[in-house]
Amino acid sequence: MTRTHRLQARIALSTLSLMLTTSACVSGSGSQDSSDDPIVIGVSLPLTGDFSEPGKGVERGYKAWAKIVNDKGGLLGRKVELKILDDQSNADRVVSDYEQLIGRDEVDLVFGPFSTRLVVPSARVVEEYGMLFVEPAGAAPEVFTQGFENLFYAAPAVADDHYNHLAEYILAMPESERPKTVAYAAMDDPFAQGTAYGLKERLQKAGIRTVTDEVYPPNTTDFGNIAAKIADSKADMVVGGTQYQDGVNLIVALQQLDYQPKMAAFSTAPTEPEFAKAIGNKTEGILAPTGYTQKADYPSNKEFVEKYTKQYGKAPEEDEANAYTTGQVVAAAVEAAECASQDPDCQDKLVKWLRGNTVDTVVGPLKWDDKGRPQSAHMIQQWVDGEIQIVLPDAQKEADLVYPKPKW
Amino acid sequence: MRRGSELPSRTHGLLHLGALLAAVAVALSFPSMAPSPYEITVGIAILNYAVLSTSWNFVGGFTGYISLGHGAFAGLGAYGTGLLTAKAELPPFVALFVAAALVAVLAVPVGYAALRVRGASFVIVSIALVLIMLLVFQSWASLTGGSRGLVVPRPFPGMLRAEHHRTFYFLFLALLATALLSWWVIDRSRFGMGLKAIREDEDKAQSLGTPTYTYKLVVFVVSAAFTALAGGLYALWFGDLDPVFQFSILSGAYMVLMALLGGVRHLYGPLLGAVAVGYALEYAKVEYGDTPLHLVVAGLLLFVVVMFMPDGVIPAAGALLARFRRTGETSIREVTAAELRGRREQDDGTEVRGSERTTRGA
Amino acid sequence: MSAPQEAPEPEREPEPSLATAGLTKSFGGVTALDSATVAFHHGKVNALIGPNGSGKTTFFNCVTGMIRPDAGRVTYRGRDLTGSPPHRIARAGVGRSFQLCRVFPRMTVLENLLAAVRPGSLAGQLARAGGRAETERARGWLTRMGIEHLERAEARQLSWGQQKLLELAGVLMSEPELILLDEPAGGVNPALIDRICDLVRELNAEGRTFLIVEHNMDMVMSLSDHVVVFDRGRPIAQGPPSVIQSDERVLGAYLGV
Amino acid sequence: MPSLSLVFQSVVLGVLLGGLYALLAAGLTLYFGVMRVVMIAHSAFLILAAYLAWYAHRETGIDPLLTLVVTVPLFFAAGVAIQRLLLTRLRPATLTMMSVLLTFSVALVIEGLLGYAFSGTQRRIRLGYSSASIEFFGARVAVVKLIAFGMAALALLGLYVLMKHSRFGQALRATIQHREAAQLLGIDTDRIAGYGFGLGLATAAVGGTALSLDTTIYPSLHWHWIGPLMAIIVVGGLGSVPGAAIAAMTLGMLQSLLQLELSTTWAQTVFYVALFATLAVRPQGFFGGRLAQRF
Repeated sequence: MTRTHRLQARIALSTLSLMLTTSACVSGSGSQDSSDDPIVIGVSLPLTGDFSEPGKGVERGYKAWAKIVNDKGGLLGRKVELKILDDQSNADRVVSDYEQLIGRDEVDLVFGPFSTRLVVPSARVVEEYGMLFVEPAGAAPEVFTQGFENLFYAAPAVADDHYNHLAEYILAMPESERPKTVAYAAMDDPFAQGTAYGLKERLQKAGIRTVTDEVYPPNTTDFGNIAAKIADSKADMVVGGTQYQDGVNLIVALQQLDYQPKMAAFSTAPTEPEFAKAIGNKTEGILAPTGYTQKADYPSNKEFVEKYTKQYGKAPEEDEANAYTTGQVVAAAVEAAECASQDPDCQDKLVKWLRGNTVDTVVGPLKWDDKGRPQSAHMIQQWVDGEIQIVLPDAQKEADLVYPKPKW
Repeated sequence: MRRGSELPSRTHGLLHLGALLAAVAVALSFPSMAPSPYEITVGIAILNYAVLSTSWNFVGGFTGYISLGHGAFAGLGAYGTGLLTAKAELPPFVALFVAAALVAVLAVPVGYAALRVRGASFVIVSIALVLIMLLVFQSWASLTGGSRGLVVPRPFPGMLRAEHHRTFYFLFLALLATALLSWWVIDRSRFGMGLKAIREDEDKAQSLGTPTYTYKLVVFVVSAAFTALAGGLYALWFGDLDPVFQFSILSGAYMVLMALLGGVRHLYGPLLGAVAVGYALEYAKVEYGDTPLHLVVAGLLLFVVVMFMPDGVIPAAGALLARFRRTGETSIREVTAAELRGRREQDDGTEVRGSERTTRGA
Repeated sequence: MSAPQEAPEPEREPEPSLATAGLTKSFGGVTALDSATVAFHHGKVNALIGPNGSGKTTFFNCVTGMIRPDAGRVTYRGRDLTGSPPHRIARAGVGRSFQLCRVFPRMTVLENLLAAVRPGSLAGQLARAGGRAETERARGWLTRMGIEHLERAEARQLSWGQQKLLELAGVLMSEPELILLDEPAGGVNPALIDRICDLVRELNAEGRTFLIVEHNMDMVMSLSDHVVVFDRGRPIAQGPPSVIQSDERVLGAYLGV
Repeated sequence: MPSLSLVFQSVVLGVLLGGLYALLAAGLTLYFGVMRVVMIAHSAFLILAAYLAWYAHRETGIDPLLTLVVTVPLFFAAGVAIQRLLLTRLRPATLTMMSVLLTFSVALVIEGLLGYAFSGTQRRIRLGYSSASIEFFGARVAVVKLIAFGMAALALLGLYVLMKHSRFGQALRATIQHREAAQLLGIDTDRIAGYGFGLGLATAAVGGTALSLDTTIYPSLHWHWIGPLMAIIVVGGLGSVPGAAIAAMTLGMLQSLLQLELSTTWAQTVFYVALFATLAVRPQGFFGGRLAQRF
């Protein structure tokens, strides 16, 4: 047993030295503010793990924003510099990332992460350090009911409002022509469910019957049973609260059953560039809400699309645009408040300014209510003649909404 | 065990005590040495790992039963504490202990199903437990909030974040100390001797009169309760719960990896493993951020530990040390070829005996 | 069924120790124990012999609770133990060794013995293992086996023979009245066999009953007071060694006639 | 109340799903039978095979079914290698526990490497006949699901014939039932155990290809397969291939029917409810082999 004892002593010692190294190693940097230093902006993004694909899109949007700003001379005469950490799509990590960015790296500003699931915990950290939190991805209703005072969502509308234009369109139809029954299927995810249930609430209120309402976990890969239930209900309309791949799978499963609704709306998936190929080009008549279009003629959008395309060799999508919008919103506040630092007064000024002003962005002019909800609406797009085109609202439409939809 | 009572000299005991005191001193002064709250959160994360893997080691270390599902108990402790605070409006720290007690109660039927039969079924049940809890907590959204998550009210409203971290650092430290102390008490007790006998040879232990099933069940429940306490404390500290993160097989696997790496037969093994793995994770994140290779690294590490040093680094280091010392231990061995053969048969024979084992109720 | 030999009765009726009635166990289609009814004598050295596959080990496992019989009863000194779990049977005073010696390989020799101590109360459970009294008792047994100098070695470092002695010491530490030994001479050199025989005699003289399964006929015949012969899962003969040695059925069973 | 046609549709879907479960559970049972090993990495190899099929299809456009020509022998060899090079080196006394950790680590490595190579994005093979279906007594059955079921059924049939009617099969069954007895009969049980492992992993190759035809794949998907599969082999009785197949069909069907009334998530719990019920009531399994008794 002698050996065991000596060993335990050794272990205790090595533990000690390890802990010392930890503290020695993680201390270190820490910068003094001066007007020549770049403005450092901290971000945590899911660059690996379940949300890595959209996470990388958001990263590209942020980087494009920083490049465009720096090419024009920076903010307040200072260059901007992004410090991006990977949170591995994990809530523990996202919180420790923002702790690190704010506490150890002493960044001047922060941008939000991706995915509603990660927005709420990270918003809490940032809120408790009293910093402005503009985020590109937390659209679910829960984000805005936590009592955050420094949070702003940098997109046209929260999830529940995505289908507002479509709901108005349906309710404006003569009652005999309206779809009378609807089948809903939504992924168990605050954002995806939010979009479908926002529409459901409005349609139900108008007396349009819900005949099926399915919620499936994000890991669902086989949609045979869900599709069977929807097809069996023979609903006039199907609404999918979907992300990308589950939307594709659901549509393919519905097509396998030869289910032909008069109207079919799915969030996110139909606006992705890969969509048409993924479902074998049987896209006719599928509807989808979108917060962004490359064709929008807001002045900053033309610049964004052009420079982004030059930088990345392809046009930006919604994730990129929302990230870019976040940058624009923060930049507007910084220029108005003429400061960018962790100093509570400065952060306070930034928040106050955004509360009371409208910001012009690539998704149009944005203003927020006192909970940080943006006050605009999403456009509705439809696949018409093999191309996705804006059909609602009338002011922006590129084509007429086709109803009832042709067979797929 | 009569560890220490017959040492040729007392110096080793003193050295041990001194090192322990020094470690405690460092642990206690760490928050005031930390340059920013971030370092304290890293400290908390590592302490949390240490409590979890030490709790795991009540089952893994003593009985040799490897549970991959302890993440479920941590998640249940977290959700239990969160729900009791948020919905039943219990005071946070009352909720913490009530939740741990409830998890302990739940561990009884789980243990009943898992431990009644030996070996493989235990592992299967432990993994299944995580997966089923994930499904239940996702589906039962009206109670748990489902994928929208659950917000746990702050136990100390109005406390500044840095102060909040500091407080929880000491709470975690206290929990770790309690867990280590409990492990130590069991380790040197007759109960612990019985458990270790189960680890070595369950049939043999039972034939000597140890009520193996009861012993396993008791220690399983104790382990679950400590794990739930760690999970609950984490919930109070962290504030946001999401089933996907609370009920993850990976977190259970990390507990195993840490304990195994440090050495399951030693009091400080899991703690050491937690410090090493926790520190490595943090370091890897800061240095090599954004590749999914951390899974590969964790997998390879587990692989190396299982294949080459199943007793952990402490005995591996000890063996290395012994090789330098070259003590006269070989003199005990007087093995003949026939005896070697016999021993090999003995090993193979495990299966024969296994084939005649039966399931045993309480 | 059970056809006990009309062996010459001993002067006094022996007190029954372990006894079974109609004990049956089959694995799949193979019947390992076929309604075995047998009784052993208290205070004596009993032996159980029979060809390979005659059900001896299954019998051991059934009476010690390691496997549950399909039918039949097991009693020990009149107390019904059928279906009891092994630790209850151990606590009733029945200790056993295993066919291929089993010790706790990664525990020290002393710990191997301390693990056999059975605390009663909760406080006793949590009390420190290896108190003065039980350590002294453990050392007593180690000394008796002649392996006291190895007390702090891990059991796996011991030689095969030493492990056999350690296993016996462990069983004795659990204070059994009846000790079941499964092939105590298996794989052991002649000197050690003599040693084990001496130990059995001494311990028997001190009042412990033995039931030994053994292939070494010299050992069985020299050591035992009462021999039971198994074939195809049931006893075919029983009696003192002298009678068994000349029993035709026994010879038949062994030679496969 | 769901309509009759919907119930029938669900039964058909349940059978199709159960077939795949049966094949994969058969593999898991083989490992357990020959080595008493719970092979956690089974489903990780399943996903690996699906990725290989997807990758080959994306790069060259060949039909995913053709990848079987490569993956089946490859996986067989990998199975033999895992058994011979890794598992036999573990200490017999702790084999059951340590093998779980070992195969767990293999699963982690596979998942990590897949994530590294192909990112976490969900993938799906696009086939010309992806959305085609045929009518079957009023139920609509997707062609791809039928093909997947057909593959599973053929592979299971092949396994059955191999185990029942070949010398190797006899040796394998003997090894599963009683290793020592098999050794006494002159069977080289080490070699047989290696082949048994290879065979088990080959089922993952077939299953993975079948899976890739109709569903999305992503690196961490294997966790959602291993749970149900482990439940199936316990319910079916550890070590019994027919038991596993029956349990797979039953539970697959139950899951499909439960989805009529419950949400997808609740329906998935049927596997675990069955698992716990089995262990509490009848630990040796319901259809099963005598093997389970011993553990």
